[in-house]
Amino acid sequence: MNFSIYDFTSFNQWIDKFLNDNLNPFWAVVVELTIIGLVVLLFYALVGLFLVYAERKVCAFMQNRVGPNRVGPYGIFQTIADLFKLLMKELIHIKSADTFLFNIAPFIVIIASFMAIAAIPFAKGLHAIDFDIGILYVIAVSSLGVVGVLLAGWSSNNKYSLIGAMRSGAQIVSYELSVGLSLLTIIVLAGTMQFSQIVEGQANGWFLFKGHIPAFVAFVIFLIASTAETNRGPFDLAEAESELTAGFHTEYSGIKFAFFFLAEYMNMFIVASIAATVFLGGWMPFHVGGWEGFNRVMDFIPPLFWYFGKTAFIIFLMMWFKWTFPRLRIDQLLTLEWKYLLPINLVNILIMAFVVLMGWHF
Amino acid sequence: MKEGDFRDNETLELFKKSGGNILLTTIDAMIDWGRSNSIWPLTFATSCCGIEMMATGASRHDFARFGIEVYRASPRQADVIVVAGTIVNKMAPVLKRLYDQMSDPKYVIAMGACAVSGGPFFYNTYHVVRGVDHVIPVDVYVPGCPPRPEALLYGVMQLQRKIKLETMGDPRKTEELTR
Amino acid sequence: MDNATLKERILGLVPEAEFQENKQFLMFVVPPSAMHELSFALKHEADLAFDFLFCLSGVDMVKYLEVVYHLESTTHKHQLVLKVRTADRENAAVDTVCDIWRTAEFHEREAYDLLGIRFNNHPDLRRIFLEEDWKGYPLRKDYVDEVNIVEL
Amino acid sequence: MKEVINLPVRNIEEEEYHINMGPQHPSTHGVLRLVVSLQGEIVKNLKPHCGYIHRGIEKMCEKDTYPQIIHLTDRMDYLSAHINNHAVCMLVEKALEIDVPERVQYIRTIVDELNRIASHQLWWCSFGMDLGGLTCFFYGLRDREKILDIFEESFGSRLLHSYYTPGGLMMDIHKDFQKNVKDFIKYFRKKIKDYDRILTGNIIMHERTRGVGFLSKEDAISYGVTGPSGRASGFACDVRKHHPYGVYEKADFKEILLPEGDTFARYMVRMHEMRESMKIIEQLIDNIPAGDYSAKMKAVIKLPAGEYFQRVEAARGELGVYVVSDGNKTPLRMKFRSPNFSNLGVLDHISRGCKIADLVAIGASLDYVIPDIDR
Repeated sequence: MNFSIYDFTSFNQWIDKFLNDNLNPFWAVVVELTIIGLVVLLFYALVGLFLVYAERKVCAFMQNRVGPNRVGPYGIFQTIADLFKLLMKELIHIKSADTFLFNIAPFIVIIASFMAIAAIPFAKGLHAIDFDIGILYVIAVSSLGVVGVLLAGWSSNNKYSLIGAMRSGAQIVSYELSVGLSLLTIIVLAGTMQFSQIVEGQANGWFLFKGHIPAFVAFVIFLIASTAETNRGPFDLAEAESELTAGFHTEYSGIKFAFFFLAEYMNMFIVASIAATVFLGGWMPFHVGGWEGFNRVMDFIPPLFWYFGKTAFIIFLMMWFKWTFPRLRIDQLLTLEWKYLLPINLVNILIMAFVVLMGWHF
Repeated sequence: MKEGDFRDNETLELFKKSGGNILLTTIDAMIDWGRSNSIWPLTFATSCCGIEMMATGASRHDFARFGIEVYRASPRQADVIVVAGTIVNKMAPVLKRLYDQMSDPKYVIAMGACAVSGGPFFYNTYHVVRGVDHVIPVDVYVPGCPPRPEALLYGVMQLQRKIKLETMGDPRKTEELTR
Repeated sequence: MDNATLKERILGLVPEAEFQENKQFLMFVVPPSAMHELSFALKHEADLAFDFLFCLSGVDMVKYLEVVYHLESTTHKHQLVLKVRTADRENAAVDTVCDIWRTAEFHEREAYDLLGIRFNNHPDLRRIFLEEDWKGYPLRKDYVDEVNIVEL
Repeated sequence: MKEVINLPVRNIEEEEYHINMGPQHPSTHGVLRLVVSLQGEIVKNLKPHCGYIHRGIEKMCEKDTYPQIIHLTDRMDYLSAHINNHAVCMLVEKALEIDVPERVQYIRTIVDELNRIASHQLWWCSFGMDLGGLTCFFYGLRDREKILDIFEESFGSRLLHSYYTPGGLMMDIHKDFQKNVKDFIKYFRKKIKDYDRILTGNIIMHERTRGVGFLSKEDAISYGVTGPSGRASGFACDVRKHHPYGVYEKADFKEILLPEGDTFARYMVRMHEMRESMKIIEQLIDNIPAGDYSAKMKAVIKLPAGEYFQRVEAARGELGVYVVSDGNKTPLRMKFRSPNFSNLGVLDHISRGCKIADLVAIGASLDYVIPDIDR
């Protein structure tokens, strides 16, 4: 029995063995599922709270302010105070709204982001489930969220909400293509859709560096498209505060609004993790093929640290976009996707396939 | 500002001394802590005071420090409505409606002379509501024409102080006591 | 065009216009019936070309109501003030000029709202500041409002 | 035989719906209400509804003396408070034929220009915010605080100063005024480059504003659109140039005229104007002559019977003050030709056929201050 922070496989096997020794197989599975559920839920809440705090501090930093600093040291308990407040706030029922859909919409949004977390590998052996079609699963599940957004906008019976939801629908349907195609570029290179194998494939260099220019182009497109897919600035047309007051969640209050708020940050975390995993090697330390000594030194840093470092870097990039750029207009947004990103992407895949066929990659 | 400075009278805290159930008071303390440290204002300004409210939110004064960062444009998600500027007869029903649209608990800060009493537009005019408390209940009055950002910050601190006295059993107790 | 020739020119267009002394502007009182025609000429004749209406105000002079038009030509840089008077306080009505200077549309609505001067042929003559059901015209000298006004 | 039901044919392409922007809406900068008819996201037409902050200032003026009126003008266009004061003061001085000391003229001109810069800074913040770039908001307000510091030191107030009185000034400038102003100019010359970097050169900003909300020169004149918005359409309407007051004749500055007439031109005019204002201040700040800070005035100011009109160039356009006096200490009628009121009239004309997002950008570029519209 040896646990290490470099490999969680033995730890998982130990738990599995312990449960199977003491319970019958059915109950062992039930207990395992419960544990995973609780851990993911806890992780979800913690990451959400931390990201909200991080965003406030990052935007304060960019705007020459200090940000929250009264609630706990450096204001770290600020988001917890927000959470308490939102939990205790009145939930307004709107007479003219479609009550059932109105109530269910925030849950759809949050479940979609919740499900996507399951497939993400945080470290060796540390993932809820390792699908052989992991990437397909994550793309499929994360785009479910738009159903919630559309329902929220439609059922609120508010014109601002409806415009916001329609914009969001058009936006996600379009940008989903770019997200999928840019990931497909890497799948061509990796030859697999399974997250664990993609990560293993980067043991002697991240795909961003291995795949020549096509991988880099795919990375940039993925960053743009995923920022758009999470409805964050400069693509936050669905909320568009200066145009549509609060967009699709104009009529939501209290904890239901908090769900939308949290889901936005979790979606950001999910796309950042995918980008980190697919392009930057996930938990795989920075390796250069052939430099054994260097690779050893890098291996010394725990994989969890690598993983969260990369994700945080991409999240910081996305926050940087949001606080720097003005917002696009809806037609420009769609022009950008259909006239620029999509054709570039298609050509990019062809080039990548050619590179892989000729074996030009590293 | 040190705590003692904005707590220049003890009246409010005296009310809390009456005691209560240990479970309820603990939960009260938690909820009040959350509420008082996360007051999201509504993006609402009618005139000059609005500019000072913007200045309060900006780099130098930065009331995000107190957790008042997230300006919500939708009244459903806001906690406090800072009435910054004159309210006229045509605006009064709109303001009332905005207040009704907000979800409980909701607070009102009357910022500036116009919102407190009509201010410079008290006499000889036909279209001004003389004090926003004719329309909606006000928690904190911030005088000045317009009040300095520091004054608004002080007002917000007083509101936080007031929220900390709320109890679950009788949420409006503070209001009665301080009346 | 200097003020002397401009005066001749205006009097040539509307002989019944009444000249008024003023230090700052060349000022005429024009009969209401001639106003629209004169405005059209002022804007469109090349040597006059008064294309910029920089102020339109309604005034209650107790004996009569007055609409004052401040005009400027952006090409010739000369200025002119026209006045139209109406003694009828109940149904004060003047021809609109908002088909000639578009800015007049809002200013005329304001004059209607606060002074109760109606403008014939105005496309959208509603109250602009006050509620539709407001009684009376507040800028008139005989306006009383016991409820809202606190006299000092 | 089945009964044929004739349903009315609905042409969805042509159906419109209305949304209310305001009175409480982040992009209307106050309590303006726009009833917008939309077809999808395209604006068919819009009707502005004003009056949500109509305080009856013109009625109050009829009961107030002239020194009292000055305090009311502060509260019309609070972002160019000094310039509004200047209009009323000059009007009274002109009517009473008072010669104002040279020192006062210089100080007034400099303070006006500082006020114009402060106002344009605030416009820049809100423009950026309306386009969705929230960081602009904080950059602009950060630099505005520097001007407010100068104001506060000399005039004792941040926003509404009532610093000018008929015949002169309320008090003399602070001894550090000149030094602080020069420091500010030096500081702001550096910072305005940041403005260009964050917004002017941004490709999204160009996409959002170029060719949006076109206003031709003829329409600008006909609708009476003055100030930076008018000059962006090539309408030479700068009162400082064409009807000079203060000591603008002694300063060398350009009237910024751009021919494009779109939102981006309106943006650029204001950006250039901030630089021109700094140029004016730099030329004047070292030459403030010594002397009194006010002319001798009677205790009660009574304007001779007659009519007076004074035009000044406020930050948003031409402010006209029209007074009919009957010889009393209060005016018979006081009318303010406020720049925003005329500028608002053109909004419907230039925003037809735009998207909602464009409407917000156009509104931001016209830079309206609602209390100035409603008075």
